[in-house]
Amino acid sequence: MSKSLNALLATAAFAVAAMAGPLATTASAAAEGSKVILLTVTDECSYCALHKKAFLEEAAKHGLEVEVKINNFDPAEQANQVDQALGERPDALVVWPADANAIVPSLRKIKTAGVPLVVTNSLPDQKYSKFWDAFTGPDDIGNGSTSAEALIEGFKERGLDEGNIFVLVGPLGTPPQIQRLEGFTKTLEEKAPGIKILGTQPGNWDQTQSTDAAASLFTQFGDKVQGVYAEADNMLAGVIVAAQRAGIDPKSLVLVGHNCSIEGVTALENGTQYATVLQSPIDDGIYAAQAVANLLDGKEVENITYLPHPMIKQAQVKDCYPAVGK
Amino acid sequence: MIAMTQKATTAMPANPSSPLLQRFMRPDRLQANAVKLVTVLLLLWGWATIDNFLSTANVNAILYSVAAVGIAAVGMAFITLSGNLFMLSMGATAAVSTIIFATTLHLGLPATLALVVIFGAIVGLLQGVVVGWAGANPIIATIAIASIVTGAGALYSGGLTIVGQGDASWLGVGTFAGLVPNQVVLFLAIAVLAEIIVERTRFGRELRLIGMNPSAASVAGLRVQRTLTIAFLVAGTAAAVAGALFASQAAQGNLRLGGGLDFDAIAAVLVGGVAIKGGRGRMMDAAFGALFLAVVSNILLVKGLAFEVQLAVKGLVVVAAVILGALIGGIKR
Amino acid sequence: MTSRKNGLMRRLGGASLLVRAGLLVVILGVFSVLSPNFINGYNVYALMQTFALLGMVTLGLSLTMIAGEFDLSVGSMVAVAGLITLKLGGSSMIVGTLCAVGFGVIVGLVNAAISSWLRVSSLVVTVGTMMTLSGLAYWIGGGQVVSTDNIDAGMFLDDPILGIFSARSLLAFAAFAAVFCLMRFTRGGRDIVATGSRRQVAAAAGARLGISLAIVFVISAGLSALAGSLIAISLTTASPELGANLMLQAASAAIIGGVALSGGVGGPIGVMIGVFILATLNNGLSAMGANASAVLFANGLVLLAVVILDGRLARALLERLREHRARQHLAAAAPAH
Amino acid sequence: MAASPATDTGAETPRRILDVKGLRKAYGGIIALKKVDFELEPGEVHGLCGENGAGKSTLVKILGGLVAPTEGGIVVDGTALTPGHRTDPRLISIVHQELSIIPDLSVLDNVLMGDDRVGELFLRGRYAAEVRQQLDTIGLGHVDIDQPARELTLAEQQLVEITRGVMRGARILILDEPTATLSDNEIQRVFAAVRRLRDKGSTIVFISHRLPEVFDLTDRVTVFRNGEKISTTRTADLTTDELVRAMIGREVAAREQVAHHTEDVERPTRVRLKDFSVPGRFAPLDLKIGKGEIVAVVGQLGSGADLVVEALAGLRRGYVGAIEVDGVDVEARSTTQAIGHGIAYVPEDRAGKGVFLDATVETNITTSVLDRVTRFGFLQFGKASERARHLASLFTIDPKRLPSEVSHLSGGNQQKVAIAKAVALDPRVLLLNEPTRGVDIGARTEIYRQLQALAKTGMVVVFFTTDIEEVHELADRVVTIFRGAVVADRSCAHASMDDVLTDIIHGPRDNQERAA
Repeated sequence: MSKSLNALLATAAFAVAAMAGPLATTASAAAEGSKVILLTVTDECSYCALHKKAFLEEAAKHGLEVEVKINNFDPAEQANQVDQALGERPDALVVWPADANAIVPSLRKIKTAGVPLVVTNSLPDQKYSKFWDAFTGPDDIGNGSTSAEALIEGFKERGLDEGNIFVLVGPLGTPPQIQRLEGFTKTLEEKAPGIKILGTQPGNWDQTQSTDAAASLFTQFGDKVQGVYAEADNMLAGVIVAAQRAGIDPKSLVLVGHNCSIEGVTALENGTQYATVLQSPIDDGIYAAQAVANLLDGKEVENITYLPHPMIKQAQVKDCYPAVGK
Repeated sequence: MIAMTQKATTAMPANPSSPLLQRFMRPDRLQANAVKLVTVLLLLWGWATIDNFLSTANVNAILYSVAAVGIAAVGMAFITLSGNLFMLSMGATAAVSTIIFATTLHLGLPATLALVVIFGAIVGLLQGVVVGWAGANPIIATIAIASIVTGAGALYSGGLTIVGQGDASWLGVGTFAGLVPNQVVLFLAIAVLAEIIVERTRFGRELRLIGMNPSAASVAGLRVQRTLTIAFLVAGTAAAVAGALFASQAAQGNLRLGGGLDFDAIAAVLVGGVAIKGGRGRMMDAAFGALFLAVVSNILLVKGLAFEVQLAVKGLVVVAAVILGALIGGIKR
Repeated sequence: MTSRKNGLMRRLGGASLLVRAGLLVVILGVFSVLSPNFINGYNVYALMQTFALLGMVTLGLSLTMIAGEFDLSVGSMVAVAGLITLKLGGSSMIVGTLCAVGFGVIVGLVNAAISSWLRVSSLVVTVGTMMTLSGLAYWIGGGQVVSTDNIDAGMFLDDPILGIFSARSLLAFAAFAAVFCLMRFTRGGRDIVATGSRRQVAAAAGARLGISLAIVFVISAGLSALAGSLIAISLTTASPELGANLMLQAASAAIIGGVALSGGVGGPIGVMIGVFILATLNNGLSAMGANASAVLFANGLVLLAVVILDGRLARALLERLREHRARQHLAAAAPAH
Repeated sequence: MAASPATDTGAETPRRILDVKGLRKAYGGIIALKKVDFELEPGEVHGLCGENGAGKSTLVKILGGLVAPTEGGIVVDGTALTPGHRTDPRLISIVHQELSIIPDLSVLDNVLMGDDRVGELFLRGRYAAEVRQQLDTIGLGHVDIDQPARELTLAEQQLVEITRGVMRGARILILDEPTATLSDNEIQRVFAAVRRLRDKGSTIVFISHRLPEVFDLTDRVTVFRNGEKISTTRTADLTTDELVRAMIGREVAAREQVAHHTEDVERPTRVRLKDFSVPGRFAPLDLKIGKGEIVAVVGQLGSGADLVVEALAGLRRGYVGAIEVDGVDVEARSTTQAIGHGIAYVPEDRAGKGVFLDATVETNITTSVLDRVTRFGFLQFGKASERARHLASLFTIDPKRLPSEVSHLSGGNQQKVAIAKAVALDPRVLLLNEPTRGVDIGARTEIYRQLQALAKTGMVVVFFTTDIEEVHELADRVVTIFRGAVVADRSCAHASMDDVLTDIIHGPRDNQERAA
């Protein structure tokens, strides 16, 4: 018992020393062979898994030693992992926030510890941008507007320049949900004021919930809508099921989804889905890895770098294959 | 306690006049009957206040949303009836089943379903052994199993959404004779089968008696462990089938599918009027409980209220059911 | 019969406590061998932070278990409390926290009332409250993740003290101290144990069941609420998802800490050790890069193991003990034959 | 002999610590206490004797305030008790047969349980010394006050409970069969404690079936019979025989003619027990039971007699020795196993183990024979209800009651259901634990008649009872067990109930010498 107690006391003193201000040395170490810790959210989603894979491969190219810590989208857990990670004295940290708001205190902690930091995938409120050296990830406003353009094209193809749609969004209040919807509605108002959004329901990135939500929306406006926008392809998959169950042929609707995830690819190929917007986990991972490498090489790095967000229709669906590991 | 029994006796109906009303008011059936009545009233109200509420589209929506939960609820009812409260591993079992479903769909729907059922049976059996033979606390044991199953599933699937190579539309969106969804047919079949098993077989009789009074059951030489094990096995299987229904929607498997299944099933069982103390209630009660909840959810949805409200409502409904059940229990005493 | 010397040790919970402490040391040892600088300031600090959340919740839950009940609603209470704190505590976090804890106390009273007056198994009652709360959680935030700009409050709670502690973890320790005093130096504490040990006899012998249940459920819900609002403040964010699998961990920690589901057995010190054992396990696993599902899997196995031991083995051992005593007794009693 | 020395002695000592006047208690129709007067002198040890159901326990319950008397008043040391309210433990405190020790609490906590001196703030240190000292005086010097009570032996727990009574400084301490489960030296320990208390001036009521102890310990003895106080006498002026006669009453002889017993014909042995025992509970016994014989196994609380029956029923998997039925060795490690060999059991705790209160009569009667009314796993309701109907008629249960829940039946009918449930197996051996506890006379005789009829068909009936009349009316043969060993095996045709009762309360002869 007393043995471990001594250990504690010792470490306590040790820690006080450690806490005492930035570790200047690591700041300018070259990327080659330096130690990077990736704090990512989970293995349990295709996007996240591919993101991790791509990051590791790219990092290897730059000769980085990467250690990965995973939590289950649990911000509390992630906060602890940050402390843990700082304890291992890495040359740099790459963080995928489990929650874009909850991460802020940890970011500040990392800043005060003086460890170079890349934030990937989810962009915290930009007023805290001084806490990170680089952000790489999707531009959700851009994503939203691209999907709006896709929807408009779809209507044009069917010879419509006005009509009605409804929208399924992610968990209310999360940045991607807000920003994608913002981009989508703005572009829609500018370019096709004739297309009206009759209703919006959260599908919470969940297919089953989306099915029920869509079902109720079809109940309300079934006969009035010509199109649906879902902030993610798997939610759109739910919409398609709901439509079939409601006796509506999905092909008769202009269905625009998002991410070009596996669900989207299948639906695009069999023609039930009209379009989606590619947000490639591969790019996401690679960008993050490059950012951290450049950072360690002491190169100049943009505070914010967005991923490209190309529109994908049946014709371009092959572009998604790497993204879905096909 | 005294205060309660007083309340109870005042709540006791002043000797109901017609025999029909009497049947309805029988303490042990009161709640179950009340739920059925309320469901009907809700449907009427919805039909009156919400346009195209009873349209085929929406009726289908309701039926679809009841199918999976209903099957799980019937499975859960076996556990509750046996006096082991609840099985909190149904959501996990269902989720992993979706993965299995998707990965094996290329073998064809029947084979896939068979595999899923086998999986559920094994998981259930495991819990049956832990609770029935090792005498572990059912709630905690099933929570533990839940996390083991989920963990294993995640490790196996790498958490990826798995897209089935094959056609599951017969189960997903197919309909029987062009009107009733196959899922609903399956649900009804299972519910009726369960009802028959519990009401007419030796196993069912033993299950009920064990739920009523385990020590008397063992003195009477009933096959306690065996029966409990089977009950858990059935429940596990039901959960897996529910998972198959989720997966069949888009022929995909994902650990996020079938999240709230545990609570939905519990809510259905309790609302339906299956007694928590065990031994009382029928399989059909659980099924009707599920229907009731589905109708409520649908109305909330169509009225534009999001699912978080539904969660709260379900919770309150459960609390209410628990209290009501206890009071009725008081009437009996 | 053991001698009269080891009175103090007994008062603190007997040999089982030493065993558990030993186990903790062993685990710490193993991990510090497996991953080089496992025991270092930052990581011990991280452990303490885990303890700050898990410890408080487990402490409350374990009290209900000692009283022979079980509070399944602790996890969802954490989420609700966090949301209440940030919603109502817009200006001052103190106000928010007070509101949250107040709400917790009310919920606790409701749990106690329903399960003691209506004699319904608290497992069932709290399933209901758990669902209601998690629904409420979404409702409060309109399903949204609620966040605040007040980082400084969080910083105040989490800034290291002596390198390894923080205001939050020290609060958790304080809570354990308080509960220890409750159990050790008050009649209420004794009644709680009696209630969990042999309810009818306890009542006959003059223990106050109603009050005991009220105390444990209020403390359980109250502590979870406090833990919830503190974590929310320190993360500047509250989400309905928060504390999703806390229940699992808390139950495991409590049982590992020597609390029996059958009631009457266990105490705060053991629980504290239990929490640290579990926290170290998880922390160590993730330090070695195990992913979430592996940790979940491990937790499940641990809980399954302890619940089986709690169920069968305990009973079997007791039975054998009784047989043994009876034998001695008859040996003394029976006439020669 | 049931004369009135009571009053004389009362007159000698005007001051009384307890004064019970005209106490009467009726449960529904059954009268448990008939107009009882009872008084205690300060500083005496007062014995209460009587068969089961004589009214002792009712009196104790009323004194403890657990039961409200129908009539009559109680005055303790000048203060009148309010009927039906828990009596202030500082006036009267009771140590019941079944312990009220809380296993997970420390000895100290158990001693102080229900002690009003303990405020919200409970600083154990403050009482430690006092408790320690009390424990030492009562002979628990070796026990640690912080030790959980579950680690103590029964005897030690018993003593802890007495200490609890003492700590409360009760004016009157009632010990309800405190020695039933104790061994000799343990008993001596308790006695020493009691005497010490008496010398300190506290008044003790001592209830026991063991006359040696009564003579050993008490100053005066009061005898109850059928709810009446028969006598109160100075123990010194009393012989064992007088006391026993007072307890059993005169009509024993009379009863003898009423019950006619099947003359003990030579019966082919059906059940044979060889070195049969439950280690630690009752010593190895050998027993031969003939076809159609009805055997009562009797003995007082803690004697182990009831365990003989339970062990046969498969409820004591740890038994040793051999059970032989119809010449074949059988194992009875579980009820299922026992039933498999045609050994059926009717437990004593009707509501708890005997019947399913929430199920219908029909369901109950058929539980044990589900396999016989099942085809391909499906119940054959016709066959089941026919069986149920048959058995119901055997035990004269109104067939109209078949579909109603057992909880709605009278105690008597519930017991009939419980027995019918066992008989349904048409067993070779029928075991009953307290066959008619809490059963009204009418149902009782019906049950007896039916059991005797069944025995005529060759079924062996073995039962444990604490009701001596039951032995007399039902059994052909009575085996008496005293502290885990057989002390007598008599044929009811010859033995008088006096002898049996003497066996039960005296144990083996040498004991009886000691007593006389």
